[in-house]
Amino acid sequence: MALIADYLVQGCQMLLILLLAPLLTGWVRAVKARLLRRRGPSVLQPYRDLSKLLRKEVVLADSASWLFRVAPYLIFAALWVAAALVPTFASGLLFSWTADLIAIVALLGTARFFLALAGLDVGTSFGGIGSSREMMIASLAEPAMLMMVFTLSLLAGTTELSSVARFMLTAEVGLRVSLALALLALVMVAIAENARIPVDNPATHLELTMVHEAMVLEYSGRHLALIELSASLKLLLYLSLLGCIFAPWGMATAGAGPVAYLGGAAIYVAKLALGGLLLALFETSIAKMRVFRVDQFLGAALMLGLLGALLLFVSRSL
Amino acid sequence: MPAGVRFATMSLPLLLGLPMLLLAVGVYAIAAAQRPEGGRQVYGIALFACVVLLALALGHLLAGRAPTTLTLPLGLPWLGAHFRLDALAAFFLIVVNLGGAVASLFALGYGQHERAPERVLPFFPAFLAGMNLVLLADDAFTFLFAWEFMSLSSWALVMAHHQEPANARAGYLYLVMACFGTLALLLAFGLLAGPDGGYGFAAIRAGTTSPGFAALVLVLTLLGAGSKAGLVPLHVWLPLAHPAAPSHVSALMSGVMTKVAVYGFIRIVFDLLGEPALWWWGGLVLALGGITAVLGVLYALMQHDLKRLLAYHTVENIGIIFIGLGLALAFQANQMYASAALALTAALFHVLNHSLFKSLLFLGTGAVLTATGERDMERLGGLIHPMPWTALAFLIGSAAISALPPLNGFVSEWLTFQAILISPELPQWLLKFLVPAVGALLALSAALAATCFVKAFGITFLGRPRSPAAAGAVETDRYSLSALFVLAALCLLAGILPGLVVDGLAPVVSLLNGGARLMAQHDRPWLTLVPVVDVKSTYNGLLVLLFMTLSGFTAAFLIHRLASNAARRGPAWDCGFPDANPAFQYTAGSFAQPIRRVFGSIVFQARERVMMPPPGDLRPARFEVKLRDPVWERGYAPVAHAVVALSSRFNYLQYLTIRRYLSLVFGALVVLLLGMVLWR
Amino acid sequence: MHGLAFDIAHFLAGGMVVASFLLLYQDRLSALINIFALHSLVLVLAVGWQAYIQDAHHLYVTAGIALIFKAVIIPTALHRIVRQLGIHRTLEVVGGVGRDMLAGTALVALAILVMLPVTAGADALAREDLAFALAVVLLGLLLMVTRQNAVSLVVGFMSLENGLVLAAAGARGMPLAVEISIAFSVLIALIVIGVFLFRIRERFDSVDMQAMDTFREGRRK
Amino acid sequence: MSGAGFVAMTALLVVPASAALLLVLLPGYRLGARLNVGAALASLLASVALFGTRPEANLYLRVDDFNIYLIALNNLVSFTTSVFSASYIAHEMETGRLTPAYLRFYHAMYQALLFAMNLALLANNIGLLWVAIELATLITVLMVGLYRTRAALEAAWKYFILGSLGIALALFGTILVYLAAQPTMGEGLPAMAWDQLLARAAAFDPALLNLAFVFLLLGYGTKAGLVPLHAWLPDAHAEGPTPISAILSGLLLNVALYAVLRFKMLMSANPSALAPGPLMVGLGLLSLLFAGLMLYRRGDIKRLFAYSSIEHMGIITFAFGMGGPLANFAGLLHMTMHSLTKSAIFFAVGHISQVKGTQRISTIRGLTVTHPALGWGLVAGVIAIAGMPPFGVFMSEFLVVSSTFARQPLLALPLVLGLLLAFGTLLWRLNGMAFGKPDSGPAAPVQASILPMLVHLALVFVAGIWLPGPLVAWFHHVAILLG
Repeated sequence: MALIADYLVQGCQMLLILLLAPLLTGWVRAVKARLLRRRGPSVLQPYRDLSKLLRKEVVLADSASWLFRVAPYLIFAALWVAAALVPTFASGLLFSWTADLIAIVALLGTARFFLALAGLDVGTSFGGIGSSREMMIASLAEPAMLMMVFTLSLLAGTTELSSVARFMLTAEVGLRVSLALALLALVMVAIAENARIPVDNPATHLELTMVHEAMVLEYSGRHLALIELSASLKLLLYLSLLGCIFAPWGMATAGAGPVAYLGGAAIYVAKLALGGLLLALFETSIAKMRVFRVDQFLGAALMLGLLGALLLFVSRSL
Repeated sequence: MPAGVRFATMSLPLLLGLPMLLLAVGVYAIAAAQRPEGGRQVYGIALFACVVLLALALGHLLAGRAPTTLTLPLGLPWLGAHFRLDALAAFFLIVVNLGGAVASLFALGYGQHERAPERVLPFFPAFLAGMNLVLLADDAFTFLFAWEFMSLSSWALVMAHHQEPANARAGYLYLVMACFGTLALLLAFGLLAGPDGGYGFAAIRAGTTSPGFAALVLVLTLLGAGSKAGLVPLHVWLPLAHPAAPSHVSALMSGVMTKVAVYGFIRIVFDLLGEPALWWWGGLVLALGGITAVLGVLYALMQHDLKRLLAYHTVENIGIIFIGLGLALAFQANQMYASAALALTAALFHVLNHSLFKSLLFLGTGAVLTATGERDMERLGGLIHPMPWTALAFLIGSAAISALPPLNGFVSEWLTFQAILISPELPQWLLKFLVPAVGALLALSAALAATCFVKAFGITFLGRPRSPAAAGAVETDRYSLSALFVLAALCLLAGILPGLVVDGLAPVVSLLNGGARLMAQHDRPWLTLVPVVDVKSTYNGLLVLLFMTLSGFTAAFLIHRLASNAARRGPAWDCGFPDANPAFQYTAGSFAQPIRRVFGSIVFQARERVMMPPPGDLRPARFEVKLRDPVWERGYAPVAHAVVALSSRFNYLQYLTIRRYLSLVFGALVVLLLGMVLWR
Repeated sequence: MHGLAFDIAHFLAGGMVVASFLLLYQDRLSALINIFALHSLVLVLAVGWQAYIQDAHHLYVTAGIALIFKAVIIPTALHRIVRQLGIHRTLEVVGGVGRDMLAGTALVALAILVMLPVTAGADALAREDLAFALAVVLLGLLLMVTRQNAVSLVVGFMSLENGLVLAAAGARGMPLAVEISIAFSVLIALIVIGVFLFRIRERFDSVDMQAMDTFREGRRK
Repeated sequence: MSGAGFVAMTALLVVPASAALLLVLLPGYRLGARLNVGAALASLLASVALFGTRPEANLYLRVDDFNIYLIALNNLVSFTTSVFSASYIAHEMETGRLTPAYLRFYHAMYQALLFAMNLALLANNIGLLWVAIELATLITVLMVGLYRTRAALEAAWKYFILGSLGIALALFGTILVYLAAQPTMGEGLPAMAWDQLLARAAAFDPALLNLAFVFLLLGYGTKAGLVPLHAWLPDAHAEGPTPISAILSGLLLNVALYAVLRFKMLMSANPSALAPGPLMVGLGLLSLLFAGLMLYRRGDIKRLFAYSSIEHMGIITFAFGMGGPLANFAGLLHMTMHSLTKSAIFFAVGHISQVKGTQRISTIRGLTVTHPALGWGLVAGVIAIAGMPPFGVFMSEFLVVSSTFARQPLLALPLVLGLLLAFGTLLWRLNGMAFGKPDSGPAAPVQASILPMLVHLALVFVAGIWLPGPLVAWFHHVAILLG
């Protein structure tokens, strides 16, 4: 009985993030529009887009291979699983031990790998631009992320997120420089990974500046829908990651019962809203940078992460 | 259990008999090479021998038998040739013969296209035999004998297509570096054996070496085994020699022979040398590993020859393995055996993984080579259409080597990361700084590897064909395909059932680690991988795979059922200007360009020059990239120049007149007489 | 008696050293050859004297061979060669006589330094003889390396060999002395024949590298 | 019992000598070649017979653990070489480089050389030893000059002068040994019979022995081609007929080293004499490094391998200089292996230079394609001589290097450096000759007899894996004597 309940909760979380993801995207867009003094589309616009895309037929390039058709499902699956493994409203769910933070980072890598391949598949120049730039960015963002993971696991003694979250609630954390550095690194990585300004502009229409969009130029219909959904899942993943690591308050523990779960869910949604707001503010307040400034941006992130880890390695012995 | 005992006593002679069989086949091949069915016979027998060896070694390892030894009246007369089968040897026997079996299977098809079979068939079994004998040897002479024999036979295979000057040069460099490595190992054994020549490994284990000598042995072993494994800066021969050989041999050299080198390092440093006396050993190996990993993958990214790219990638993976070994040394030096067990497991696991996916990738390249006759990615492309199965296998291999879950590459790197994460307990300050830095290097190399294989797979198999050869490709034969998919399946299996592999490695680890090993994994719920209990980090490839397939298929099912499943073919959109010409695609060079800008400009002093002719000038614009190899320019070229200069400097001594020669003798006499006078 | 015997042996051995110095001093071929004849003559006397005082009769044979062969045949043959090669005028000395003299003295000193302490065990006679013999050998070598001409090279070698025979004779009761001297005579005969054959190149420093390159391997390659 | 041994021992001398006389008289080079082979075979059988029954030593000749296998090796190699030379000479006749008269002379000299070398090995008398080696020198000088080309004559002349100088120095050393021995041994033959010398060497005047050894080392070292006394060796090898090059490298150098070692035994038997080790180590290293450097610039294939011989003489001298059971064993093994391998290489080289019509390395390419047997034979030979398994040289180099490093690390480093240098330079040359695109040069039809080469390589191969017990026993015994 309890087991079934656990399965249920786990399923709920997977569904929840799937449902929340487009909303988050819409929320961010809406806030940005407001900040730009535009009315902008409704918060629910992404849902409409998705359903429209899903119903349209797919136009495949002649040179597209089976990989091009399989990739969206793979990407979606990898991202959904990754996102579902991040504690959202409750920690220590049934399958939370399936993969730790490193594995989640690697799952993101899997998604990216296939997305980049898909960009190369049709054999167009813009796809190539997108893929190569995406991989360049990733080759710096992923190490930075892992450095942040190091910092956390050195503090919490584990790389498993639920335990990390529980640990961050305890008093022994205190206020640490390393944490601040890690937070900064994670934010920068999140910006880069989600193709947000200043690294990339999700709303651009100028191909030469595109990174993420250039890769998916050839996609249409349901494939595009899946890609879009995966993108918003990724954004959600990073925001909930920030939430569960650096603001784990109000997170229900496993088996705390439906009421606690609901409370946790409400707090989680609030966190997401806040995160989206901050993101929109940040994006509107700065300008996009040249592609070849990105490596400096992310190099800084990497160095911050490394610095945090080093500080901990050293302070551990004191 | 008498049956097991009987097996144990007879297994070693059998194990030894099979390499002998392989040697005999090699001799037979000299005659059979000309006949058309000769190839199939040779490769068939090689396949058989490897499979039997594999089975025997598996039996020995899984049954956890005690080491068995055997002495033949060969080799050094007063010593004899000692052979020994213990867990370590058994594990590496599995790695070697797995690769050997698959390569032979592949060659059953691939070998038919060989231009010069008489230069391949005799040496291929000999190469396999040499590697097996290295693993079984139990005294210094036999070990080095087999080691050098292995180098020699592989050299012959590298020289198989000697008519291309590049290959001949590669072979030359390879053999010289091999000789260098052997001499280094020879010196190491000289120290271990002592002045009165106790060359038996048993005697060496029993004896003790002074700390200074032990450190010297470590350095020499790093030189000897490292040069064979491809540690930076001793790697220069590797990316030249491995691609020069026929592809199934490249697979063996890259996927398996480098592992034999790792075996040599482990055998000497962990087993023969016993307790590491000094913590900085670990630091040294660790730093070398980190540098090797990053430099290797950066080199690889700069290549557009597919086989050379793979060879450079071998360098990277060797670096990862040595990171694990270095951590293990550091832990052992501080008596942290539980942590050392984790690091060792990670390293050995990666040994197995790399042998799997690197062989897979090289064999896939071989299939591409037979289909198109091209190794240069700039002239390939779109191969996924004519050869989808090869593409699928190659894709799995690429994903595995890029450490993507749920495949096996990720598991070993995950274990390595876990080993790094429990290392702040190390007391030495240098290590405290070194370990996280190496961790960053490891993360960097992992990310770059993904980039590298997006490039390798994407440019070779995706897009549109860049040359008629690529356009006219056809799917490869069924032997090759079966070989490819055996490896692909193993990559997946090792990825989703890592716990079983870890349990299989446990005897090896406890052998090298003073009895300490990781806890048993096979009884975990859902076969979850739990390296260390108090660190609650866990990973379960099986479930990850399960969830991904589940979610992917549900999504596909729902969408196709509820939403549209219509699809239409049309020209590529490409923002409104579809380019007819395949030359407009991104090439390997252009794909790597951002990386080249970011990293290459530091490491290789990469310089890009665009020569745009003035208006009215009809010459095409040109784009040039200049890369300089720091290791070669700083390390090797000076030595070569010095030798040439010296030999030219002394060459005049060949042309003196008799009187001068007489005065040489006279001088020698007078000097010696004076010496006599003064000596008294 | 013994004192006298010793003195004479000493005198003769010393005489050979002096003769070697004369050889070093000479810079004209024909004179060089004559001096060599003298050198051999002194050797004959010395060996003969040794034969007498050791009453070792086989040494008389050695002395006889030396007399006939080295004091008579070889010099005449060399004279003919010199005349045939038309190089009987002069031979230049590499460096100069003075330097050779100095070097020679140094070598003699070296020989004595090496020898005297060594043979403390053996009787004085052997010691003196040996020291002088070594000196003669070294001087012969010096002659070989300081002269550029084939003939003088042969002369140098033969004087060296005289020193060896002296040593052999001085070694009390050394067997095979005869055989050895015969063997050496053969050697020398061959060398002389060699000089005959080698009129193609009378001077060893005149090895023109141009020609060398044609049949030896090329230098620059 | 020992009567048979005595017969065999005398046969070793009588057969070649009489064969030499016969060959002088015998016209017709084919018959001569056959008789040459036959005589060599006969003396080979005689040398093998020695294994069965050993004669007891007399004042002039003796057979002991040291020379018994060297004698067998000597006659074996001269037999195989005579087989090789039969086919080689035939081709020289066709190309007209040699005339029947010269061939008659050549065959006679061949047997005479065999006689001289057997005598040197069998000699129990240091004077006799000296005479034999001088004889061998003279004969080889004549054979080196056989072609009568200007180069050949010059090489012969150079060899002659330097060789006779070495001979002279060796004689002086011999006299000194006699003088050292005379006070204890009394006058006369026993004072030169070397087994009796060895028995009582402890009582000799050490200082005199030291001086003697200096002269002997320089004298016989010249014959062994040690740097800086090596100058004659490359040219003599390059310009003479290839069978003679094989004999020179394979046997004569060994004989010279054998002489040096005999005297080294005396030294080590005398406690207060200075250890000859440092001298030999120094000369050995010098030869090794120098030859390694010179190998690189060689353009003539025979001269190349001549320098490689110098290198190996260096290694062997180094090994004996180091001393100790391991190093001495290695040195003895290396002597054997080197003579077998190097002569095999020269067999290959002889035929190669015949089929290619040149000795210039730069014009020899892609042998393994055009002449697989010769090409691979050369490859195997070079691999073997470079000290790689599965050949016997590997074992000796293994022992030398490892035992040296454990005792004198600083000495092992230059040794390893030299080995690597020589290996790299030699292989560089091999790469060009055996591999690469073959040029369409003149490929003269040659009925090459590959058999001798194969026999040698097979022997070296077997030795690399397994050494027969008696040989090992002899090596051990001699190694102990060598101290």
